[in-house]
Amino acid sequence: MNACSCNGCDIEIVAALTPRYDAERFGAVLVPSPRHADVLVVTGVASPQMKDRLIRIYEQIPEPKYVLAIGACACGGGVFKGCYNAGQGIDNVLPVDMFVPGCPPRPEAILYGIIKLLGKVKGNRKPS
Amino acid sequence: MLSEVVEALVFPGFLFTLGLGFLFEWIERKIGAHMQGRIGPLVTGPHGILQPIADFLKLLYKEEIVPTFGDVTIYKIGPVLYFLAPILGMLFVPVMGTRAVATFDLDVLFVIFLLAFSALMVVILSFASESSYTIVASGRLVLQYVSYEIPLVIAVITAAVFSGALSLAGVVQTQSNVWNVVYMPFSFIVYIVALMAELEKPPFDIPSAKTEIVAGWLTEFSGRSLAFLKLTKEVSLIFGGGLAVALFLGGPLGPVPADPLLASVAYTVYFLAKLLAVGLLIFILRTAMARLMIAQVADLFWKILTPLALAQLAFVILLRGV
Amino acid sequence: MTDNETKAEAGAGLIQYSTENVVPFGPVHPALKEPEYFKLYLRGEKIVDVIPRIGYVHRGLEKAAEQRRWSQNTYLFERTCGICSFIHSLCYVQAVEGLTPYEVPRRALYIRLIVAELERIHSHLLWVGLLGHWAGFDTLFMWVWRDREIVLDLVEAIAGNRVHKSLVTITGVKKDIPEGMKSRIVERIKYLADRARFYKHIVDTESTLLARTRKVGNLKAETAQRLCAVGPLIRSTGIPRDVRADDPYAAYGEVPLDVVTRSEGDVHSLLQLRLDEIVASVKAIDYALEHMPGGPIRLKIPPAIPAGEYATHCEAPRGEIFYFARSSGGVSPDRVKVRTPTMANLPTAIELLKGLTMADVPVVLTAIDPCFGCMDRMSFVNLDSQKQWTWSGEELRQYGIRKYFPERKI
Amino acid sequence: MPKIEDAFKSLGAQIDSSKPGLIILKVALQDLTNSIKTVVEQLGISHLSTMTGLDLGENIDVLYHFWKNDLIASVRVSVPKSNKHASSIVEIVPGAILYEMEVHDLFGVIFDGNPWMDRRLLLPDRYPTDLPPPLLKETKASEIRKAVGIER
Repeated sequence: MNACSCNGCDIEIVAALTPRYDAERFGAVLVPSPRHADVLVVTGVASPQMKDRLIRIYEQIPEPKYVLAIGACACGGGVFKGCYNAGQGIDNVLPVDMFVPGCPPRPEAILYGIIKLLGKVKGNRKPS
Repeated sequence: MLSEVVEALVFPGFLFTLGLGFLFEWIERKIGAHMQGRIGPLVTGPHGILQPIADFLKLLYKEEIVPTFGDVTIYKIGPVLYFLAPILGMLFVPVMGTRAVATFDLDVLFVIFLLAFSALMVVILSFASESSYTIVASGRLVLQYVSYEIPLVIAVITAAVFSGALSLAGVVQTQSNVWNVVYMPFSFIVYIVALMAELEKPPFDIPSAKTEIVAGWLTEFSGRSLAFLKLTKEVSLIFGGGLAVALFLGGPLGPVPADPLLASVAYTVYFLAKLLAVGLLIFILRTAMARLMIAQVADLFWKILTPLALAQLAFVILLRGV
Repeated sequence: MTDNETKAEAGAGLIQYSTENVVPFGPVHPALKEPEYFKLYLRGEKIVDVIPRIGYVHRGLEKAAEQRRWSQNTYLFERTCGICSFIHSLCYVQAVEGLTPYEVPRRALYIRLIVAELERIHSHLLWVGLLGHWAGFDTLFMWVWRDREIVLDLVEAIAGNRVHKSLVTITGVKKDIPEGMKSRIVERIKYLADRARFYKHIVDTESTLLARTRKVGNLKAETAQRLCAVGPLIRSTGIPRDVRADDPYAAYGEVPLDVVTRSEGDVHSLLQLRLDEIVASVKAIDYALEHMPGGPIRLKIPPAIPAGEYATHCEAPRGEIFYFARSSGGVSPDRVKVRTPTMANLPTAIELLKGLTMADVPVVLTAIDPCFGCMDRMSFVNLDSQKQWTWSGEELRQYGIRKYFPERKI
Repeated sequence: MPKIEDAFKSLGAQIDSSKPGLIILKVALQDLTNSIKTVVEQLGISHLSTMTGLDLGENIDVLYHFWKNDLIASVRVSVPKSNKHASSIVEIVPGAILYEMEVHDLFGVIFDGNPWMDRRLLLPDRYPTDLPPPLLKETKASEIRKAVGIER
């Protein structure tokens, strides 16, 4: 979900689904509605305009849900630190489970983040 | 009596259909991926074969959000009814031999009713979950349903008329030497296209268009009901495919050894092979097409497929009559 | 009318019934799906007025640039847009070079041209793939994005990073293209040119895709001209407006480039135009690689930029991009103004909406498809009955088709 | 090219020889509209690339950048900070409507005649109206961040 991002991370996420990296090998598939989703992938600096919508989307996802913050902006504001309309990263808006740093992170790094997240899911069997 | 129950519950009935449903979903994802140059599910189980089952189980224990403003009762029981229709239908498709598990004389009509019932159940479900997306989706569903239902029924009737029997077992028996598809290729094509429309496979996946109206009528469902709805889509592919095999491709018939036990095994193998063929045909078409606009779908069905089906019916009646 | 209206109590003044969900959740096509919002004012059926409300991706770059030094800003402005990041840094650097008396070495100009054209190929392939995805044709999306990886590999070989190249410095370029790499680039982009021709064939013959793109949202040359549209959008109506040809920057003066234009102005011609431009870019890169002069690739200059003002523009994949830099002689800029191509195309989008009936709105929106995302939310205010309701872009499509279905010929 | 250049000279533009292809025409505030009209109608330069705002201490300069094949001609007007009003050129160049909204959002200059002056284009909804516009020199980024609620 694009919480005020420069699209660099978004196109790398989409690239992670295309033939060369193919996230579907691990069963990760684009899901059209938050009702069907388990993982909310967030990019961007969560600017004030997008903050409350980000929270509303998060609430619509059924438990057990996880948040994957992708890109330096989502992890901690990135290059836009100090801009008047840029937040300081997703973790002071949503509880984030996995960070993938990089501006933008390579598709392999995103896949690695997804696999680590799967590892975390296996860790606590019962829904959190 | 016991063998009846076992047959209904285990072999050509409930569990068999479920297993086939998961298998075909895996085949579809694999073929779709390979045609697009991807690999598709790989990690869960050998070559990702357990991926559909893993998705189903995951959805089972997820939290289910029930929309308050919708019609909650229908929202709850709807998926179960929708799930039962194709399962029930599968009992009428002859798999083991020429007789299906539960065949009675007019079961072709009953099967058509089941097809119609599952389509209308979808419309009711999408009305039950009142969100702006699902209302739009239900509008489109009705429009698409109206366009594909007539050609579908005509195609099925053509096969029944030609074989002169109103029960699937009867239709299969008459095809012992020559399959129906030889006489009526057009109604086979019409049937397959209408089936793809009913299953909302691209190019007809407008009601649940991923890129346009979020998830269409599926938007509000989550957890258990979503698990059943997704499974039903696959199972109704099996049911529709099984019907196509029974009506046009001569059901499980084929050169068969004498001994009855071996014969039923051979019948099943033929049935599965033909079902796989129909499935592959649909999957390949599904990956190679873009999504049509709803108006174009209606055009396609009303202006091209319905007259084609009627012409085929007339031709068959002439053939039969003479 | 759909059920939303019947549900709203009649005559209760301006009833705001809207799911007020501006952010398009679900990464339908994340690269382009940026949030935005249009308010349409209706007189009965006709759209009288359209009010855009963008700014969801506005991060306040221009203010931040004033607190950073000149050279640091190249990294900041590169990240205004992930898809055309190199052209942003190139245009910024050219604006600053305009203020300095230094002469950029010719070899650096050639390298800049090569990487800029590579980025144009990547951006066009991305757009063609996403248009396929948008029309439900995922196979085209997957194939085109698989070929796009080739361009990203080449760019990574040259600049070290796939998306944000960070290759450009003021008066020069950081990395050089070694001799050995030239042959590899030439051979790889030759393959891309054949793929572009192959996709042109698909776009022309695949019936379902044709049904979705032909005669969708056709834009007249006069409107595009009057509303200062830029890039492929205006070139698809026949006006050859291209900064690379009209006002050549970097090495475009010396490299022959044919400006591609079409005449219909619908989505189909936009697809054709972009694929043709890929072929033209490949030719330009070939020529530039052969005629690349030797010599240094950058100059060392003091951090302070002499006082003055300078404005410049380049041809981004989506159109003319405009930079204005003003320096008061200090180490950090006094003012930097950025105007992205999509901002220039927005009035054309709005103009096309006005006068339309509600039924045609979704069709036209898919045609314009501006860089910062497709419209996903629109709220209407019916001036007569003072009722207001909000529909997603898609509900319009549905309303339109049901309303027009009987006599509408697709 | 020479025809347009000396046309601009006749209008009193200062041409900086070191920067070819760049002409700046300084114009007083009141005859802004008719100088834009001459540029667009007589010289046939219809493409307005963008409008730039500059905070020069006591007044705000607004530059209208026009582009015609290889020439960028900008009309420059300076608006006093005391009353930030300028006349809108939407009738002459309809494409300028968003650029005026942007300058209004970021600098506070009000363009009379622009139909959408009361609406916001870029700033977030929670941007307080009493806070001065962001791009003025005196507003500090941290002030805005606190007001808009992204910093505790």
